[in-house]
Amino acid sequence: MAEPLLRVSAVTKHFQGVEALGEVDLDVAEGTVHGVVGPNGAGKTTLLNVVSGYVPPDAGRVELAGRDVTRLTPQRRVPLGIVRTFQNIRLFGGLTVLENVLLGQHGRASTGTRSLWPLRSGADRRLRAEAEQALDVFELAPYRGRRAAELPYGLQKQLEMARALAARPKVLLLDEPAAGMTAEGRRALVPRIRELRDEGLTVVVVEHDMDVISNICDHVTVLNFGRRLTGGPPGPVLASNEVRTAYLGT
Amino acid sequence: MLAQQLFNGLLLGATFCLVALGFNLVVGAMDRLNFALGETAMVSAVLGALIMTETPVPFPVAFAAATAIGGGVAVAVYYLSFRFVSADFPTASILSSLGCGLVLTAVVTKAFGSHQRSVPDVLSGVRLDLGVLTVSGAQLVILLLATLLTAGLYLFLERTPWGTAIRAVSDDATMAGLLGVPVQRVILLTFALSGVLAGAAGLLTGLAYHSISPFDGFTTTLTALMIIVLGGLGSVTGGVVAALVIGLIQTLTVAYLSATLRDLIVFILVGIVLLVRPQGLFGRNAGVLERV
Amino acid sequence: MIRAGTAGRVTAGLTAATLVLAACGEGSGSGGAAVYRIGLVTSSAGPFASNAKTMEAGAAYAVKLLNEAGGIGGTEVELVKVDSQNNPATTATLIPQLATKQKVLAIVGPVDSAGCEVACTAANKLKVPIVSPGAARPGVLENARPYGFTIAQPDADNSTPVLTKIVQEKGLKRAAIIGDEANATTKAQADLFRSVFGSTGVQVVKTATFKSGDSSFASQVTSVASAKPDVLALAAGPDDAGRIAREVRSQGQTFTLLGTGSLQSGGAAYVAAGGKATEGTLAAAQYDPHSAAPAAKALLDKAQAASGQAEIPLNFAYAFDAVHMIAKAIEEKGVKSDSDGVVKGRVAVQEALNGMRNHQGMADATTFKDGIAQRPQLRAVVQNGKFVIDKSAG
Amino acid sequence: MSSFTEAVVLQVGISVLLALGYWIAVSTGKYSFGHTAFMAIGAYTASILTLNFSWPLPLAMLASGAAAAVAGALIGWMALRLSMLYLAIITFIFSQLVNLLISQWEYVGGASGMIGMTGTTVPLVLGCVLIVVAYLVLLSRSRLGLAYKAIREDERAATASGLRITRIAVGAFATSAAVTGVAGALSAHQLMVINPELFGPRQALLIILYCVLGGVEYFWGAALGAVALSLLPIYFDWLNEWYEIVYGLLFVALMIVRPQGLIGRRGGGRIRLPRIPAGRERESVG
Repeated sequence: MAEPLLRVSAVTKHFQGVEALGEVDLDVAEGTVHGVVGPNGAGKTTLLNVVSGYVPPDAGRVELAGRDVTRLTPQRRVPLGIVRTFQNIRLFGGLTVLENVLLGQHGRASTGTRSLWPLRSGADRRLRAEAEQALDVFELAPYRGRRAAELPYGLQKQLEMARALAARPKVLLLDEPAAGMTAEGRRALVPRIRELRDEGLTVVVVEHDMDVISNICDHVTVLNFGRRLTGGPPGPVLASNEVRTAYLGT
Repeated sequence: MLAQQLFNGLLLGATFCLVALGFNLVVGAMDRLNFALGETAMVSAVLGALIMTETPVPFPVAFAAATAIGGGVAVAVYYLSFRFVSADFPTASILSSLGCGLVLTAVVTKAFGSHQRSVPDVLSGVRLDLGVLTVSGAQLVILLLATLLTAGLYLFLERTPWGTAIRAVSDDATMAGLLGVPVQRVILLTFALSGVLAGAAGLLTGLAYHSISPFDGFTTTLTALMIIVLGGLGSVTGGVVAALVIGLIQTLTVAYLSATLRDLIVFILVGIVLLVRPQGLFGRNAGVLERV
Repeated sequence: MIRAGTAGRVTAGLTAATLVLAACGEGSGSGGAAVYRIGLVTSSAGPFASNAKTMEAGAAYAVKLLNEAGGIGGTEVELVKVDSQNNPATTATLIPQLATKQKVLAIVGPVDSAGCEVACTAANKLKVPIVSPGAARPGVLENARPYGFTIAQPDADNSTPVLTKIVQEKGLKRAAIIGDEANATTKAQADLFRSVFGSTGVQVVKTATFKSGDSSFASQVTSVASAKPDVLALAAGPDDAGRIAREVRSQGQTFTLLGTGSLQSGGAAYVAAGGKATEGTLAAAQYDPHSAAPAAKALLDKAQAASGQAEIPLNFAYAFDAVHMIAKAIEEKGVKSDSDGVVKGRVAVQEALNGMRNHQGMADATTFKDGIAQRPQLRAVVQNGKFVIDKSAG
Repeated sequence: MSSFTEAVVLQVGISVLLALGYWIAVSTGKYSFGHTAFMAIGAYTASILTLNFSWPLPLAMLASGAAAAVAGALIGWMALRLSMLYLAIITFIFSQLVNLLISQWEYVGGASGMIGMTGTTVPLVLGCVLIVVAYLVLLSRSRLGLAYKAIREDERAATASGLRITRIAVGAFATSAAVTGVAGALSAHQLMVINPELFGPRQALLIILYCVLGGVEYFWGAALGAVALSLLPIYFDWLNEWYEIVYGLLFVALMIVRPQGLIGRRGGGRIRLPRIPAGRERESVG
């Protein structure tokens, strides 16, 4: 395997004395979909928080394409290419669907005095067209002027992903993308993520739905009690005894 | 002299303590601030003093009346500024209660004029000479009543079903509601209690200061705010300790430095606490546990 | 969504609406009527609301008397009242309103120094004579001359000789001063006391500070008491001074309390706040509510009968005199009551006020010197719940 | 134009400037209770420059805007990560500090303040209002304005979108302080008198009321609030001692009927401001 795009090495994190992560390693190769699974409280979300910068680790490193990003704040990681979604959706509820996507592009848009130029002017025309296109892709076009909070849950999830993708990430971190979705929504999710991977995007996904995991992942890492239990291709790993024991409890 | 000054500070702290506790109760129950509480205290004190000067009733009756007035005003403020004001806009009830405060001040000014009202002394013949300090009758009354009320509140919250209900609502109103706690009535009770405390504080402060001004309300609210921020929002113990600390600091600043610096020192202290330890001296580790 | 255009339109609309409203106000004043208009700036909010009310009553009573006597040369006087709500920005707008919309010849008020500073400066700029019946902060007319006047004389000039005399007569040796350093008026009072004590060789053993309006005085009085003075000088507003007196006596202290003329001016409030504890307080004074001077006595007696008050407050008498001095100026110069002559009339009133000598009014004799009234120098003591002028010591 | 019309326009214009300046900070969801500090800094800076150094007023206004902006950036950088209540308290404390320093500084007259500043004219005030309105029109249609709204809506979602919220919010706060400072300079040169008392909690509250009465969603809501509240005492002074009572009740009634202010939409979106007891945001911003 070539040099991984995202490398997490020996990350440890304690919350008030309780170990949430213990020396966890994670290597994600470019252009793959990497699943992180494990029972509740295994540290999956904390790992995602460490990678995206919301939680500073007590020890360990996070590297993106060889660059150490461990000490960067979340907003500095976005322009570098680490973008995430949240388990409980975080949209700009009072803003319109289109505005949400435009905000996703923020890191790529011009800053300084240029940021005062009207959104419809030439400088932003390209980005704006791109945002409109993203709305088409995610079937959000009919709602573009509606406030995000008014959308049904499934569409809000779509919108959050559209906003994340608007930042043109190198690594997309998805926190339980299928949670709360209808069966139909879940089915639509699988080809979409595959498509993104085929376009060259690297995806790290935390998910409970094993169907989704086994359908989209090239590689899975299993966490239990904050430790890395095992890892490898989804089929054999998920079938292993270790993992079954961890999930079913002992 | 130091002993006397320390006692002065303790006394000041004891009166602060009552308003701060009232303020804290509402913060706990609703996560909202009642900015009319200082004016509630002022109105109770003005009417209490009026009862003391105009009628022959003994002080305990006037005191009881002041607490009842405080409770009533607080309940009225609840209906005007909280019950029917949307919680979606955090500024709404703040402004609304500030508006109530303005109305209370204006009504008192209109009815009784803008001058300070004198509060008659109680037990004016009594003077305890303890060597290093002397204690007047009024000071004894203030200390006694403030201690009684604080202890009473503590017991009420800890030992009675209604107290438990208040604590449950302040912990998690939604959950408490699901468990069958009549949340609206508990909140109403909380407001009434906060008003009673404010009313008591108003009249006791009046006794300590010898008079009450219709413009005292905002200062009272401000001091209470500083106290609960210092002690930690929602923390009863923190509130009591912070009230005493601020009372002592204010008194000692005035005695040994300058009154001009009095508020400033308190402000700087609170500012530093906010920037360094935003949960207050006794607050729980608020905010740290929120998972992303 | 991003709303283009709306914002601009609304802003333009707002600007237009403001201008229209402002313009509407302009023409509506009935400037042509044959009356003499005198403006009155009062404030129904803030700590001076009560003083303002007293002033209002005094001015209204003066106008009533004038009109009952047939007005000024047969023309009635009308008092045009505006309320500043104790807000300086509002005051700054109300003065031009009185000047342009109401076309007043002169203005009475505001009663407090802070309000007068803004109002008098604004009126002076518009060349409208303005007489404050109460502003006594030093330098209050600094930018308000020649059109600004105040009937209250600042303590520094009025009280110093009297206080010096009191200190010498009483043989005081050790003094303490209590004052608010962050308030211009009380700071000036404290400075006055310091200079009086300095010139008489009294040792200042303690200086205590407080903040106006909001504190317990226990701590300050404890500090003062520990320095064992034989006099405590009160550089405080009357309300605060009353509370200090209460605290002093409730701590069992017996030293003399001493105040400036301002304390006597607010005597009613001082005694109301301090009660029995104020008995025996000595102060300088510039106004005698029971004056023996024939002109003053006649007016005071009549006002007492009319208002039912046993004692006419200072602001009432000063406002009364302010109105009468303006009326006298109008009469002296033969000012016309039509609106065209108003600009000339104001100049004439200003000149007459500046030249007025020994106006005998409700508050004895008043002469303006650089806009500031020169008032009698009296001495007062609290007896039986009120300040009494000590006539023996003139 | 008569001097009364002029005075009304000046007062309304300055109030509108104050409201617009405050709105810039509010548009990022940051409520300050100490904007009078910036007003005071602006007023005193300009007054010192015009009185003691004979600068022309427009130049002095630029300087006062700059001084206020520096102060705004400083306090913003320290305090903007705090939750709503704490931010309000810290800014209030800051304004009290400024007030105290001014009242102890003899060079600017201490408690008696400064006197004799003139030069505020209608064109100057209207010019300033126009410049600020133009800026705000531009802002509300631009990506920066969108970023402000995003921060107001949800700071965490904003960081997830790569918005450098500290930098943006501090920038907004400094801009807001600058406008407020200029308004302070204009106000000083209109009133001709300044003293520390003018910049107390009462004025701070008034600025907030302008914004919240009009509604914080659009800047012209704030402007409308300022116009209404500054005309109210001029045209309703006949209410006399009923004025403050009516004024207070007006707010009580308005907050029940239209908690979002006169202009603005009700409910719908989760207008998420931090819960009061929330501590400091956990992520290290900036």
